[in-house]
This record gives sequence, structure tokens and C-alpha cells, in this order.
Amino acid sequence: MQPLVCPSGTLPSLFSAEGFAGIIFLLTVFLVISGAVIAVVSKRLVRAVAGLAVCFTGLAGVYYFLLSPFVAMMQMLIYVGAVSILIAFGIMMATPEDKITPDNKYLSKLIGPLAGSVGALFFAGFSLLAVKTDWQVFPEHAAADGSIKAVGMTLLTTHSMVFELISIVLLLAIIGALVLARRGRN
Amino acid sequence: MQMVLEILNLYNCMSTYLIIGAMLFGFGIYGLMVHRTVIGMLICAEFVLAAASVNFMAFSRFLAPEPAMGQIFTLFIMAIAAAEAAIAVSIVVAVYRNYKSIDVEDLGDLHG
Amino acid sequence: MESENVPSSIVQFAQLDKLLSLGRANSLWPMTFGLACCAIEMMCTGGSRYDISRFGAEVFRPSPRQSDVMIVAGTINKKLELAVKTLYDQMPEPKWVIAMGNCAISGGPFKVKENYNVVEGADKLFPVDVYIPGCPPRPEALLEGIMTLEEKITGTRRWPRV
Amino acid sequence: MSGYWNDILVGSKSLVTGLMITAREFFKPVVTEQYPYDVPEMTPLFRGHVELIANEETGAPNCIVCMACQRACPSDCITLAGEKKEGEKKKSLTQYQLDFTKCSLCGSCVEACNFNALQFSKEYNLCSFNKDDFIIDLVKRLEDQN
Amino acid sequence: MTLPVHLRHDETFVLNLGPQHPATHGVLRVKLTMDGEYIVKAEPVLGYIHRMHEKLAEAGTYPQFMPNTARMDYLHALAFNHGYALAVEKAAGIEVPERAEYIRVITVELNRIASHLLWWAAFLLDLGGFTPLLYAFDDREQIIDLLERVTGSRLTYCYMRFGGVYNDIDDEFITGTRDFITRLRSRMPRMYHDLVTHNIILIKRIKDIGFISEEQCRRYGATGPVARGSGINYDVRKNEPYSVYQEFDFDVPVYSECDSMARYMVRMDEIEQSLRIIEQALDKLPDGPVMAKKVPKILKPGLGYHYSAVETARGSLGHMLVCNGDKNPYKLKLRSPTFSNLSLYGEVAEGMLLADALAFMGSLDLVIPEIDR
Amino acid sequence: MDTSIWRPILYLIGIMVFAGLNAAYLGWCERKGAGRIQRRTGPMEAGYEGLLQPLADGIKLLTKQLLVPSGADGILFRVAPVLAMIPAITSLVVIPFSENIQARAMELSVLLLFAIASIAMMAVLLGGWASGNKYSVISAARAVSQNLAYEIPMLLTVICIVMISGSMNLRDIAMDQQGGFWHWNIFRLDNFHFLYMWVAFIIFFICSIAETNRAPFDMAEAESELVAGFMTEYSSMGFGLFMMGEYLNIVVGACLTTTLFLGGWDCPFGMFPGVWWFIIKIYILIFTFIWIRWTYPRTQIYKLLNLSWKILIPFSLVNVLLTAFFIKVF
Repeated sequence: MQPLVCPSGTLPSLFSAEGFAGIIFLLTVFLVISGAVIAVVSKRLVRAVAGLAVCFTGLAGVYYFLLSPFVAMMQMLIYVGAVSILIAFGIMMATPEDKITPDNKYLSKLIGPLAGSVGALFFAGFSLLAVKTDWQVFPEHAAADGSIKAVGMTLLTTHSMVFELISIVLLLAIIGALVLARRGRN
Repeated sequence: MQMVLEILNLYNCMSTYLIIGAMLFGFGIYGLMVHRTVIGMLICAEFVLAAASVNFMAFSRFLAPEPAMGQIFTLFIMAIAAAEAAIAVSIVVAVYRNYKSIDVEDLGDLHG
Repeated sequence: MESENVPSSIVQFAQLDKLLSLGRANSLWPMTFGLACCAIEMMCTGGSRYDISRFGAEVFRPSPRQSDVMIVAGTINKKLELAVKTLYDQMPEPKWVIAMGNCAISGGPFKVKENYNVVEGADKLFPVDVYIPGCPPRPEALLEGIMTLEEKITGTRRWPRV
Repeated sequence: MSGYWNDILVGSKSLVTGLMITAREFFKPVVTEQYPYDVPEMTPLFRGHVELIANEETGAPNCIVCMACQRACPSDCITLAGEKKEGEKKKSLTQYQLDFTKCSLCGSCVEACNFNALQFSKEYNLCSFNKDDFIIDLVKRLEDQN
Repeated sequence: MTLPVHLRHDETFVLNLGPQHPATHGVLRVKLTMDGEYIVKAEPVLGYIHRMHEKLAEAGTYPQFMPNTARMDYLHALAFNHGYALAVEKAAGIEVPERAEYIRVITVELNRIASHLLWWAAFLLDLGGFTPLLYAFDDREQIIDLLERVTGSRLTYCYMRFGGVYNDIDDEFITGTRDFITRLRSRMPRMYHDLVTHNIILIKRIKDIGFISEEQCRRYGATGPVARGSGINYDVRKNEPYSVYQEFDFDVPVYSECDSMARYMVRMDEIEQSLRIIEQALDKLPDGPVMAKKVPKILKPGLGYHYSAVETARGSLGHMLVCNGDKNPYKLKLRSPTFSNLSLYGEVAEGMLLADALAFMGSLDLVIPEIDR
Repeated sequence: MDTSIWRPILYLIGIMVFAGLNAAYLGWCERKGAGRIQRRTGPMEAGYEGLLQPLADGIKLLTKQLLVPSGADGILFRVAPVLAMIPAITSLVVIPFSENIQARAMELSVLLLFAIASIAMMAVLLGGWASGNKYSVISAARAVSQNLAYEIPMLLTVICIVMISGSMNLRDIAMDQQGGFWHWNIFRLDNFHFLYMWVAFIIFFICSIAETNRAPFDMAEAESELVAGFMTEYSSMGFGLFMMGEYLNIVVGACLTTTLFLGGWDCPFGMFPGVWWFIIKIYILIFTFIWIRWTYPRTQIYKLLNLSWKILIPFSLVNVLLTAFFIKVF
């Protein structure tokens, strides 16, 4: 996969492939934001899960733009196909009816703005950090090969530990989930 | 016009991705504080993890000497997230079976 | 209750209306809803020999939401009344009703003075479009009923009358 | 373990056999009767609604208004009336109304009739927008037929 | 906030199956209390097609009730005809000519095959197989054609009369029946057994599902294939022969597995046994009248209780007739087989999966109008 | 103008037309095929041999009232049918119909198909949940557990193919099988893959039936149990979209099976490869789908999961090992 990068210093024309890609990118970002907003704001958990799925679909697009189609696909496969569905299943099993949680007396009035400000603070801080820092961009890596081959090679050679860890984590998760879910049913 | 074209070129800019990550993190933190059910919090925790992955991916694309590095970390995070979701959901189901509620405040007597 | 008077558009698109009615007439999906004896003849009509599918009506939908025509095949009694009415209300417009068999038309053989439990005809509950008498009617009669309903929808009869 | 392999083997065989059977049926001719185009013939005993039999000579109904059919009917479908015209020995029929919507096609009326006045029609595909169409005036029907 | 254990509502929810549900064959309603896909409690709710048949019997004369019998169990209408005719004949002391009894047996058995075929079709439909349904209907249409030739109707026959039958059978009927027997015998192994009975999916679906013990059968009074599938060798035709059944050589299929598959096999074997009976009856068919000579126009049986039992496709059917010398019965009580067979549904379905419970319900062969009457 | 923009648009239109025609006419094929199997005629009266039947159904469904039940979650209820359609159409983008006819030759097209299929799962889940009907909820839960269970053996068999071809690009996989049926993955002669690849094919085919929720695995819409499953509350085009989605999923499944196992656009005898071979193969597979549907009774949800966990997954794992072994040894 070749990155769609214009020669340095120039900007893409609106009707070129690069421009088209830019529009698509904006769409994916829109998906991410709207999904996240739905997920966080909505009172109904099912809608929150739907928002989560939308957001992660958008994120997959973002990863694609980060020259890593493999991770993008895995994002879809794991987050949308497994995690969201798992959570939705959890909701099905754990809430008999879609109850909208009633407001608590004092805390809830306070917690909304408080949480909002904390979230905003984090966002502002990190964004500032992102924009202000002078990142040392590797020029030659703009065209780097982010293909699955490289990932696979490193995963089995340099970073084989990660591979093993992933396996162990998943195995433990399977066993743990089985044990926990079984215990609940007497 | 220049403005429009610059917006169209956002995807070639590292700070865009970092800001997306920061935003997801902010949403995640906000949600974690606001949501009062375990599953709601779980959803928001996923956002925090996703924020980390976006950052890893962005650094790997623009900064890292070895491009596969960030991707591997992201994959690792995905595995963690999947495992976390599985465990969390099974805990939730188990807890719900016993307490008939997934509201964190109702689960006060869970300790001990 | 007014299935007859679905408000037609102010501007009449004659050709379009014709197309719509043709489409509807050729795709009458009945509801899987058998009450008594007539339901068996309804099944026979779906069977290979009579083959209601020739008229595009073999898609028996179990859910009222997806069906266009309710074939009331059998006796409706007082206890069932509410259920049948609910089913009718659950069907989306445009919807039609075929009263199949004497019981669905008037209570049939059970419409006697000792009768204490039978609703005397489906038309006491909702408007019925086509009546097919018989106890039970033959499958041909049900096919005829479908054709008659199509005649009602499109305004013309396309098939030879026998 | 042997059950496991047995299930797989026997099961697959049964599934393939099933597919073969339906495949064979696929190429056999259809058994459908094309109803509006092919008119089916009713058997001689087929019970449609009842109709009056006309006297072969006069064309008038055979009925003598003995009311046997009305009494025999389990569901009160039949209403009939007659009057005795002058110069005639028997009563003659003026009205014979059949409420077909209540009929259960049991044939009691035909059996009860001792004067060969009733028979089953071969109407097998009645159908109408109006349920009053099935309250049939058999006298008028007989006149229309003649 | 936490509720004490005894106050917590359990995880169950109520699933309302019917009155309009594709699996309930008409208008049965089953209130299911479910835990996930498991049934905690199943409660059949009746009365959605109660048509006051027994009341109507009191209102009309004896012959006037005859058409009603066919509308109770429309699948095996002739057996209901037969049972009622037997009861009234017993009450009025009418002798039935032998030919008429043979014709009754032939038509009843044909009707029984039709009923079993339709059960088979509907059972397969419950299990999601649509094509077998139409194959069975194809065969069933042949029977209906035959019966229509002699009775004049397709489904709700009113064929039997007190003292005989409505109409004699002719040679065409006899050859047609023989043709049908060969046809069904040739189709049985392929279209029924190879396609369905031996199908691994079906076997997995209904084997070891719906276990009805012999004790349960006796407790609830289950009869017919349901009892015979649980190892009870009881068939009215054999145990208390009525009509001319003692003349024929036939077996009563009994399976002792007690599961849905056993009931399935009982019915499939019964089709073959019915074919045998019809064959023998056709061979032995005597000449003579089909109606008794002296049948009074208006029946007025004297005071007394009269009971007749016949074997329908679903089990033992009893007509309890109370006469008081009037021209209408004082009381007619029916003991219909499906009512007892359905009664055990609630007990057996407990703890089953929803899909299994519906397969089990299909294997009981319910005809709702006969339950509600 | 840059042609690079127009090419995808043209392909998009092509895919839409292909998808639309298939979604419409597979319904007709199914009804006709079922009719023939059951020895009846099927739709006859709407046009010649009922060819206009899909049009009539479409018109009717479009003009029918769209009911949103009061207990339903309005937004999700409306969104779910659309979501059911999207993945089916999107998947067609990466399917190589022939050497040159492919909208987008992606490196990871196999993975893309599976990634996108998860949206369809989401659609069923949300649709069932949003209906607010108990039958729908049970059905959605069933559908998802079924899809999850069958995704595993499916992916494992795909891994075999990827190992043999050394690529995740569908086009490369198809290119790898050119030159007659003995090169196809199902009968592949080199490295003795034919010894076990037919098992993989059967597993994959069973899985694709299960993934598309077709009989005998149509637990989700088991009409004798769950009325109409997750579609119970859907009327009008909501239902229509689910139906079309189902048919398109069948098409995608057939395309994928063809590409992975049956040599894609390759002619069985090694001559004249072309798009028509691909079309013939997918329609034979689709017919098999229909044929199977109208032959068997439905399984039961736990038996279905057992089939996956106890038979398909062990077999496909063994297949993966065998593939690795044969590639390494020969």
C-alpha cells in the first residue's frame, strides 16, 4: 500500500485521489467523534454499544489512513465483531429491562460538570502537547511499509514475547470467563 | 480555498491523530465518571484503551524507527481489551445473577 | 378501521397507482394463521396440487407485520376475539381480510340459538374484503378468493372466470 | 468415540441421500393443477350448496313444501314457503331461501327429501365481496337456469 | 439497595406462545416461563376454539349432531363419525350390515393415514422442513380424492349414518384404493424414511427429547401413539374390538423408548398397519346393503347410558351418550384423546429447551378443536 | 479529470446493479427452485414464469406502511436493516470476478470480508434488541452466538488457504489456482493438498450456510419457534432490507467459496478462463444453498453449537496442522 502523500510543501487538489482521500478521512473522523459522543452520552446501554461500534468502525478507518490496513481489519474484527457484541450480550443478560437510571440526589448534579471538565482538561492538555511538541518526524518513514508481512515477521522474531503474552492473556481470559460465568449459575 | 485544502490534507499530519486520541481519552474519562453501571464504564474504558492505540499507531507511522512496533503494541492492546471485555462481562453477568443490578452503587457490599 | 379509505394522494398519478396496485395484487402474502378446519384446506391450497404460489401468495409470513392479507380460516370465538383483532391491528396498511369458510363469514353451523361463544362472523370485528363460503371451501375457492381480492385491488380481472 | 465417528459418517450419508431425493424430484413433472385455466371436474357426489330439481315436464320445482329438509337441517339454513294453488293437489313452492353461510354441507336435507326435489349443486368456487350473496334464493336460481 | 434473597425477582420471563403462533397448530396458547432458552414452566391455556359441540348435541336431534363430529377432529373426521354412530346405534339397538362395517373400516383407515400424513407434514414444518410437507400433502391429496368420491367432501366428512353409511363404494374406489396402497408403499421408504426418518438432523432433533414415562401416560390417561410410544400396548381396535376389527390381522406398533422419536415411529408404522387393514378389508369385502333396513326416521332411544370407544389417529375416543327417550340426546360427553395427551405437556416440557419443547409438542399431534370441543 | 476517481464510481455502480439484481432475483430463484423441488410451479402469474414477481414484491414492500412498535428503540430499529445491507454490498468490492474485473484489489481482502461481516452481526443484534419483542431478543442472541461459533472454523479453514497461497489477497489466491481443476484448492495436486482440502471445503461451506443464517441453520428466524426471529416486528422495507441482506450474504458467501476453493474465474479444463466461469460457479453454489434449504429440517441451537465446537473446529484445526505439514514437508 502506497501512502497518498503529496510532495512536501504542496497541498492536494480537491479532485485528485489525495483530495478524495482527505474527504474520506474527514468522514471517518466524523464517525469516530459521533460514535464516541453517542456512546458516552446516551442513557440506554444498547445505544452506547451501538455508538461504540460506530466509533470503532471509524477508528478502523483512521488506522487505515495510518498505513496499517492489517490493524484496521483487526480493529473491525475484534472490536466490532467481538468486543461490542460481547458487551451487547452482557447487556442482554444483565438488564431485564432498559432502565434509565434515575438521578441521584446530590452527586449526579455535580458529577456531570465535574466529569466534563476533567475530560475536557485531559483533552486540552494532550492536544496541546500534541500540537506544541516538535516531533521528529522520520522523513523516510512516510513511505514505510506497514504491511502485514513486516508485522508478522517482527511478531515472530523481535517481539515474540508480545505474541506469547497475547496468547496467554487470551487463554486466561477464556478460562476466567468460563469460570466466572459458570459460578453465577448455581 | 487554502483552508479547505489544508483540511483535506489533515490525514498527513501527526497532530490530527494525536488530537483524535486525546479526544477519545477525554471522552473515556468523562464517561467513566458519569456512567454508573458497570457495563457503561466498561464501554468507556474501551475508549481509553482505543486512545492509547491511536497514539501508538500515530507514533509508529510518523516517528518510530521500526514501523511494525506500534502496530504490535496496538494488537497487544486489542488482545487486552478483548480479554478485559470478556472477563468484565462475565463478572457483570455473575454479579447480576446474585444482585439483580449492575449499578455500581448497589454493589457496595461486594467487598469482602 | 377504515381500510377502504386509505387517503389517496391529492394529485392522482394514474399510471403509478395502477403499477402500485398491480404490485400489491401480485404479492399478497398471507399470515400463517389457521383457526380450525379451514386452515387445513388453506394448507392444501399451499400444497403442490393447488399451489397458491402461482399468484405470488405462497409466502406465508408468521408475523402479522409482514403480511398483507389475513385469511380468517375458522371459527372465531369470544375468547379469541381480542387476539384476532390485535393481529389485524398489527398488520401494516394496506391490508386485506379474506373470510374463509362459513364460520368466519357468519359463525356458520355454530350460529344457532344455543350459541354462547361464537363470534358471528369476522366482519363483526374488522372489515372483510372477500367472503368464501363453504364448510370448508375447496382450495379452488380460496384461489378464487385470492383472484377476487386481486380484482378488488386492481379493478380488473386477469384470469378466466370459471 | 465410535459414536462420534459413526454420527459423522452415517449422518453425512443420510444428508447426501436426502439431497439426492430432492434432486430427483426437481426433475419430475409438476403435479399442479392450473386452476383458473384447467377447470376441475367435481365428482358426482360432490356437495356444493343444495339446489332445487325441476320437474322434467313442467320445469317447476319438484318440491311440495313438506318442510322435511327444514326440520332435518342442523343449522337452520333453510327457509321455505309454499302455497296451495287452486286446482292443484300439491302445494307449490313460492320461496326457498338457503342461507349458505350457515350450512355445514352435511347433506341431511337432501337425504330427508322424499320427493326428489333437492340435489347438491356443483358450485365449488363461490366467492364474493358481499356475504349477502350467499343467502341464495333457490327458486330464482332455478328460474335463471331454465 | 440490595434485595434480600427471597425478594429478588428471578431471572425468568414469560413467553406467550400463541394463540397465533406458527407452532401451535391453530389456536392453542402456551404460557411459557423461561429461563433463557430453558422452560421453567409450561402452562397450556385452552378455550380459544371452544365451539360448544357438547351443548349443540343436546340442542339438536341425533342425526343433526353428525356433522359436528367431523368438525371436532377434522383430521380424522371419519373416526369421530364412527364413534358417534356406534354410540347411537348401541343406544337405539340398530344392527349395521356387514358391508357397511367394512366400508366404515376402509374409509376410517384411509382417513387415519391421511391424518398421520398431515401430522407428519405439520411435525416436519415445526422442525423447519418444508419440502416433506408438500410430499406428504401430495399423497394426502390422493386419499382425499378417494374419500371425496364416496363421501362428497374433502375434509369434514359426514359420511356415516346410524345403521350404515351414506353411500356405497364402487369398483373405481376399490381399484383407486389399491393403487394408492401400492403408491404409498413404494413412496414410503424413499420419500418418508430416507428423506426424513434417517436424516441425522431429524434424529438429533427428536431422539431422547420429550421423555414421557409409562407411569406419566397412565396418570394422565394418554392414549394412542403417545401411549404406544411409551411402551403401553393399548389400542382400542385390538383390546376392545369394535366394528369388524377383530376380522383383520394387524399389529399394534409399540416402542418403549418413550421419546419423540418413538412416537414418530409408532405413527409411521401405523400407516403401514392401516394399509394392511385396508388391503384385507378390500379382499374380504362382502356384498349386501350398506344401510340397515329398519332405521326409524326419528330416533328416540330409551333411557340409558351408552358408551362407545374407538381408536382415532390420536388415541382412544369415547362417546358417552345419555338418552332419556327424547329425540335429542340428554347429554353427550366426549372423552377426546388429545385433551389427555396435552395435559402432560406442562409436566414433561419443564426444563426443556424452547426448540425441543416445540418439537415435543409437535410429536403429541395436537388438534386443538378436539381439545376445546 | 483523473480517471482514478471515475473507476471506483463505475465499479460502485456495477456492484450496486449486481447486488440489486441478485437481491431481487435470488428470491425469485428460491421460490421457483423450491417449487420445482416440491413438484409445483412456483410464481407463474406475474410476468412470464413469474419473472416480474420480485418487482411486485418490491413495489408492495416499498409502499407498505412502516410500523415502529411502541416498545421499540426507534433509532436503532430504523438503522439496523440498513446496517444489514451495508456489509453485503461492501464485501462485493473486493471480490475478483475475473482477472481484470475487481473493484479494489486489496492486500487483505480476505480479512476485510470477515471484518465487515461483523457489522452484519451487529445489525441482527441491534435489530433484534431494538424491536423490544421477546422473540426478537432470543433470536438475536441465537444469531450472534451462532455466528461467533461458526466464524472460528471458517477463519481456520481460510488460514489453510492463506498458507497455501501465501497471500491474503483474493486475487492472488485465485491467480494461484489457475490452470484447470487440479490446481483448485479443493483438489490441489501439488503438495498432496487434495488429501484434506475437500474437508476444508465442506467445513467452509457448512460455515457459510450457518453464517448466512440459512436453513438448516436458520436458528435466528426459526419460524416455528420464534415467529420470524429478529425480523418479527419489521414491516415494509425494513423487512425487505433484511431479506435482501440475507440474499446478498449468500452471494458473497458463494463468491468467497468460489474464489478460495474453486479456482475463481478459472475454467475446469484449463482453457478460456473468464468471468462467466465465476458466474457459473457462484450460481451453482447458490443453487446448492437453495437445494439444501428445501431438503432438511432445521437443527436446534445447541446441536448447532455442538456441531461447530465438537466437529468443525477440531477438524479445521487438524486441517491447519496438515496444511502446515504438507507445505513444509513436500
